[in-house]
Amino acid sequence: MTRILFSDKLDNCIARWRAAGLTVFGPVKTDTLSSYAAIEHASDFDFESVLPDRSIKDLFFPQTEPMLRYTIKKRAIDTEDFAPPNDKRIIFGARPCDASGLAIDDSLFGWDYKDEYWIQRRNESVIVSIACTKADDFCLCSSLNLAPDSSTGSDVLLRPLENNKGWVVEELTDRGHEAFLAIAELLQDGSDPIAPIAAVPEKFDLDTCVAWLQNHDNFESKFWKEISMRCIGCGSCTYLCPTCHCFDIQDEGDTYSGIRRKNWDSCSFALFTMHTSGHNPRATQSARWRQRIMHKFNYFPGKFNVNSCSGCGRCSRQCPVDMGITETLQKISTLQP
Amino acid sequence: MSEPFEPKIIAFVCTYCTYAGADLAGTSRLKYAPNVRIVRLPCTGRISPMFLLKALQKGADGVLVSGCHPGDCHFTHGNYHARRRWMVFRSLLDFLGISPERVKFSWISAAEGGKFADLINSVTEDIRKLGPFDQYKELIRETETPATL
Amino acid sequence: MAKIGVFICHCGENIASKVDCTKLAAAIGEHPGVEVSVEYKYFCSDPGQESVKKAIRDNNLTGIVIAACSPRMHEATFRKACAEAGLNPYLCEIANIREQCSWVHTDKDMATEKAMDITRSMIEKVKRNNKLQPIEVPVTRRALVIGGGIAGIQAALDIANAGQEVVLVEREPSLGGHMAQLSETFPTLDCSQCIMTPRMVEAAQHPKIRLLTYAEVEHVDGYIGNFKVRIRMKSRYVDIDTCTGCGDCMTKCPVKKIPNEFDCGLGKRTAIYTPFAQSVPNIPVIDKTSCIYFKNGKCKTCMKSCQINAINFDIKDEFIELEVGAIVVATGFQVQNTAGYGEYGYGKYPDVITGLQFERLASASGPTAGKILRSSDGKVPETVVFIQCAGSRDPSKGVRYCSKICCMYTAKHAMLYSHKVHGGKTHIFYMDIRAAGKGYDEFTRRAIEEDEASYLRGRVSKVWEENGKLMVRGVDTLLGKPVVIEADMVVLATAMVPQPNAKEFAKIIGIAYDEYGYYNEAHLKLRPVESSTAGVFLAGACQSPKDIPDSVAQASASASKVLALFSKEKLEREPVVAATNEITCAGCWGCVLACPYNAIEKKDIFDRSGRLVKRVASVNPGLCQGCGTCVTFCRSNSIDLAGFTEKQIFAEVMGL
Amino acid sequence: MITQEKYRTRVKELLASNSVKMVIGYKQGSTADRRRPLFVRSFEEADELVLDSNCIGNLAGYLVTEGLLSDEKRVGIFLRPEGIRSINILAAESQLNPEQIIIFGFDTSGREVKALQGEQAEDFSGLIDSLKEKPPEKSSDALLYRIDQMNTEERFAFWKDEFSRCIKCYACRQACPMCYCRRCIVDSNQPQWINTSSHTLGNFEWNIVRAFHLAGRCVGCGNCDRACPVNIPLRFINARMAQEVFESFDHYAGTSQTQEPVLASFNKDDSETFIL
Repeated sequence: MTRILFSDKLDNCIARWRAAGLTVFGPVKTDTLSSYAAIEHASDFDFESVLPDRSIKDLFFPQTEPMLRYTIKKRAIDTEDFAPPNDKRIIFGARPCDASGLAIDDSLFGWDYKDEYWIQRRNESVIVSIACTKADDFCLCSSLNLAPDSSTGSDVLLRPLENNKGWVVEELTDRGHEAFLAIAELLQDGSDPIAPIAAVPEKFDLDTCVAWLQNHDNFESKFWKEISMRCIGCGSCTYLCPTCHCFDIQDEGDTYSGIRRKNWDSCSFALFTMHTSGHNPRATQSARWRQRIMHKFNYFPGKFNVNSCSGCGRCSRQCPVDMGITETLQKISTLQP
Repeated sequence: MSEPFEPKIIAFVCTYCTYAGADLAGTSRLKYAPNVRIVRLPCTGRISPMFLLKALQKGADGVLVSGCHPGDCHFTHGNYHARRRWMVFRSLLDFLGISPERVKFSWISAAEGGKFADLINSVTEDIRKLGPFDQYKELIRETETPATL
Repeated sequence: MAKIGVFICHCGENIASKVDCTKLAAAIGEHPGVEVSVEYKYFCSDPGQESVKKAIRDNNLTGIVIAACSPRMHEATFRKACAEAGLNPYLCEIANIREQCSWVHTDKDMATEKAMDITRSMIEKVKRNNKLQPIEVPVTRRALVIGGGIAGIQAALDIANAGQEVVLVEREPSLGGHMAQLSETFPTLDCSQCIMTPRMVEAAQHPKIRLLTYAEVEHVDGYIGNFKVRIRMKSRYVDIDTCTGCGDCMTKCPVKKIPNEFDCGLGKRTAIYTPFAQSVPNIPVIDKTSCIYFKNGKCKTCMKSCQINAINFDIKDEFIELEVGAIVVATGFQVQNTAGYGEYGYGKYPDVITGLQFERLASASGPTAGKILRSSDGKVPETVVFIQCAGSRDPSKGVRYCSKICCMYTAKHAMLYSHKVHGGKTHIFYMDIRAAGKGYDEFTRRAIEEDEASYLRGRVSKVWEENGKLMVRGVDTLLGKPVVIEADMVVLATAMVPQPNAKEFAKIIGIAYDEYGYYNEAHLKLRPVESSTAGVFLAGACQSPKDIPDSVAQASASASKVLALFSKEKLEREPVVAATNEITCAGCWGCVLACPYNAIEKKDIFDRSGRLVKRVASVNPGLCQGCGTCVTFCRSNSIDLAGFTEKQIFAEVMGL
Repeated sequence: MITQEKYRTRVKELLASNSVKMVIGYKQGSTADRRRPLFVRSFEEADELVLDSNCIGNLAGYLVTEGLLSDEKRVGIFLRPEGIRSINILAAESQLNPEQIIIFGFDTSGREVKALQGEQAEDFSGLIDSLKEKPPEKSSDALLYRIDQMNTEERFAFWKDEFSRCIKCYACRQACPMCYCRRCIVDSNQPQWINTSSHTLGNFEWNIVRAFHLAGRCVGCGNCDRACPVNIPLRFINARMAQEVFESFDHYAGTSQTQEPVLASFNKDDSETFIL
């Protein structure tokens, strides 16, 4: 016997959560784009798509975030800090890869400097993931020691029942348990058959890849130039990535006052490492692409013991020139270490 | 009762014709609306579309660009280049929903102090009728608001 | 850190009555970076200026703003005061709170508020001002005059007579240009050659003039004060230093029937020739295309005839490289080809001729020794029809403009004809009679009243031959009737047009031209003799159709501009000029195209091993006039204008 | 298929005779209908060349990769007519020497992929002139029609909504063959004319300035529109600019290698009905 949330109760759940002061988010699809957004009714959700175009990162690490307001006076500069929002939120229907992405970035944002903007939002949010019953050619969680039903980063994992009847509820954390207490009476016990999870074939052997990346001799390999020749140097792979976390701090304003903002930045951009002198240690696109791969699969795990990739495949899915992590690691896995 | 709306208008003018025309309006003691702030450039050829965007960011409800009549440019061609540029830019703004009514262009010579005063009055009135550029101001407000998500 | 001084002038009551200067000074005193904010009754007065200077010195100010009248009034005054106080004069800005504020507004609160905005915005600008130094350009005191017609000769003589060196280049074998071809000149009817040839000789013999005939300017580089010019000396095959101009060679030359260009084809010349008897220099040239030796390697009759061995068939073209400080372009005009006017029968009927051909017929030195004779049968024409605007003012087939001289020379032709052929009849078809000029209208009246020229206002539709007569069908619009005139000769007042290679030549010198190929003046009204390129001046009909007095006047004006330029060893210019960022420039050359002054050049950037890395735009501060059109064009912000930099304007707008 | 085989053979010929050092074309991508850029330097790579109606990306931008053409060796490239127009613009703006470019022209507008006659950019001038003669189609696109029917406020609201999604990844710029600047204006921070933050204001500014910089230069290849990961219909903005310069100045971008940039030139008779 398992605890089940039936689909027809979802609207009630949402109402309960909202009544309890939670804002409910979930995958939403519009004419133009799908993303995680606030919803009011069950019918607002999009459970059909393999995964939203935009990653869950948007809800925790917005593309631009005001940090403080400054006012320039004759002999002083006044500042007023902007605290991160503290609304309580439940994100219903997160993809396991997105949830894993959050867990990956937790290690960074909670490292030596505690990023209050990230941490506050994480503390106020309950992540309710739904195991994937669908995948596409770009999904690669299985190649990264994750799976369509991974629970990493989730507070609650839901397993879909056959015929979209509902979900089996697996509470994973106290925060998840607490959120589901509010709707406990809407859950039912049952033994309905669980839909099979999506098949995501393994695309490369990660250990082989990592070994190659860790070999210093390969840093200057001509492989990097070949694989990235068609890279046009846009930042869309990094910006849609649930784990890419680089940011820049900018002051914007007029003569008298302004706002200090935290904005996404991307290692794909030539400007990212440009020195004031004009020297650029990563002068070529191949050096930048190498950095992205090295960072995700060599440097980041070296520091945090986890790869900075949760296998969502967005980088390949939307790349204007059909590149991506999958192709690169597939090729690496065939190289001599 | 609310205050009557006083539009903020920023004007970009060339120094040889329109700026001199504005000076002539002054020496002739003509009176016109105090809503316009003038930025002086050597030539209309120097006036970049980006100046206009910054004027809007500074909360301008209207922008005016003015220079020498065709053929009168001190630098011979600057206003011809400018004219072409503005034709295109205006169409772009229109397509993106920034009303061409808020971005005005004129030729005013150094001798046309009267025309300058009349133009400032009519542009001020036109913009007053259009009301504040709330849609753009909303964008500015958004940049100053702490994140809500 | 910026330490800005702000000086708010009451201008008596002029500002203070409408702007609360005390309030303004107090508010501005609180502006970031403002060290001094004071008001005073008249800052432009001596004590006022002294107080500004003292404030600069006492407070080590890094910039000042004078909130007062228009910069067009006292910017120079206060910049000078800055310089005297040891502050770079370009660190001074004027906030115009009089002409553009107090004088034009009535509400004191609003005017005060506006004055604050104006002043603040200028403070923000001046914080970003850079110290600028006047640009000094060395000047080579030698002028190049291109074209040896009356305009070129006049300019060359004026410059040379003032003691400066001149190089006068003429592409034909002789000086003279079109004026040498003319018979008499309006409105005085004095003989053209009589007044022209002494000037030609004077120019040739002037110790300050280096005369290069049969020479062409092939390349011009450099900029005002510093042009480098390459001139091709076309080979005459006659040694110019040896030849005495005896003319034996010409008499002996077996090729005698070449239509003479100088006589517009009405006369003949030999293959070795001088264009006309009074040529300066009087040295013949061999016309390679007609010479038998050049055609089939045999002849050399001229060489054998020359007693002093001045003829040498092996002489090659030579090149002369020159440095000059100024260029006067006086390349003149051409007569429009009338091929497009089939209805007038030019080319079909030998007695339909152009005005210039008529000049040669009427000239005492011409092919008929001044007799008006038909080239078909050598008879004296009894009736001559003149058609004005045969090409001018005709947007459909000719040119849109008025050629300016045709009304006058047609009247002159009618007079010359009636003086030479007593009892001869003249009919002139015209659109309007344009006779504005000293003595001009009187002249045309004389043609009508004393010499009985019959003026018919209307156009000619067709000229055809019938029984040995030229039938001219036109319309007399004043009578509203079609007319047909039996004529013995028809003279077309063809349009003046630029030289056929005018546009290509303009590109060589780097000056602008209009749709026709006439060279553009820097400003139609205020700078009519300067070209758009600094240091290049225009004289004569290369700029627009002109008569002799206008050409001479413009030539002298150009000469005076050249002399003004040569009056100092160095040229000092306002430092408001553009400069490029060579690191970010992408080399698209949009700025090069957009620049009205050809002030932007392409510059090669090499790496240490001498390999060409890229080509970027580079501004020549000697040529840049500071309009800033290039800055706006540049998509990557790789070019900026001193005095009105992107940073300054950004700050100015963001400070509003 | 015929065209593909023909071109594969021609590519090999050129490689074999050392007439080109590289040919930029398309190969099979990661899904059935995806094609990805391919850099052919060997016969094996030539055999990977694919040419069919899915080959839509404009590859011209790769030609201005720093250093690619500096050895003065020739490079081949597969281009649709718009791509050939971009070559003309790049040549007119001195970004490349058109004599170094061997063009494998193709047209996907019909059912079959058709080879275009010619190998050098100027060989296609007749074709491009004929494209110019065909008036730019008043788009039948339903969305564009909707935009055109809107009043200014509605249009602003529409674009505000679109631009609010922009994440400033600059894929539009990077995918565009005309965006070859060494330093983009948005990366110039003294002064910072365009707010780099991806708030809607900054996004408006970015998209306005980019569209303006492309006015008279955009050939409508659609690279930006396809590259945009948040699906902003950038094609409409650029097409409107192309329409404007065509109607106002009879300018059709990329007709020849000597075409003057429309905004760096002028005509004294240019329209000025909007000037007071």
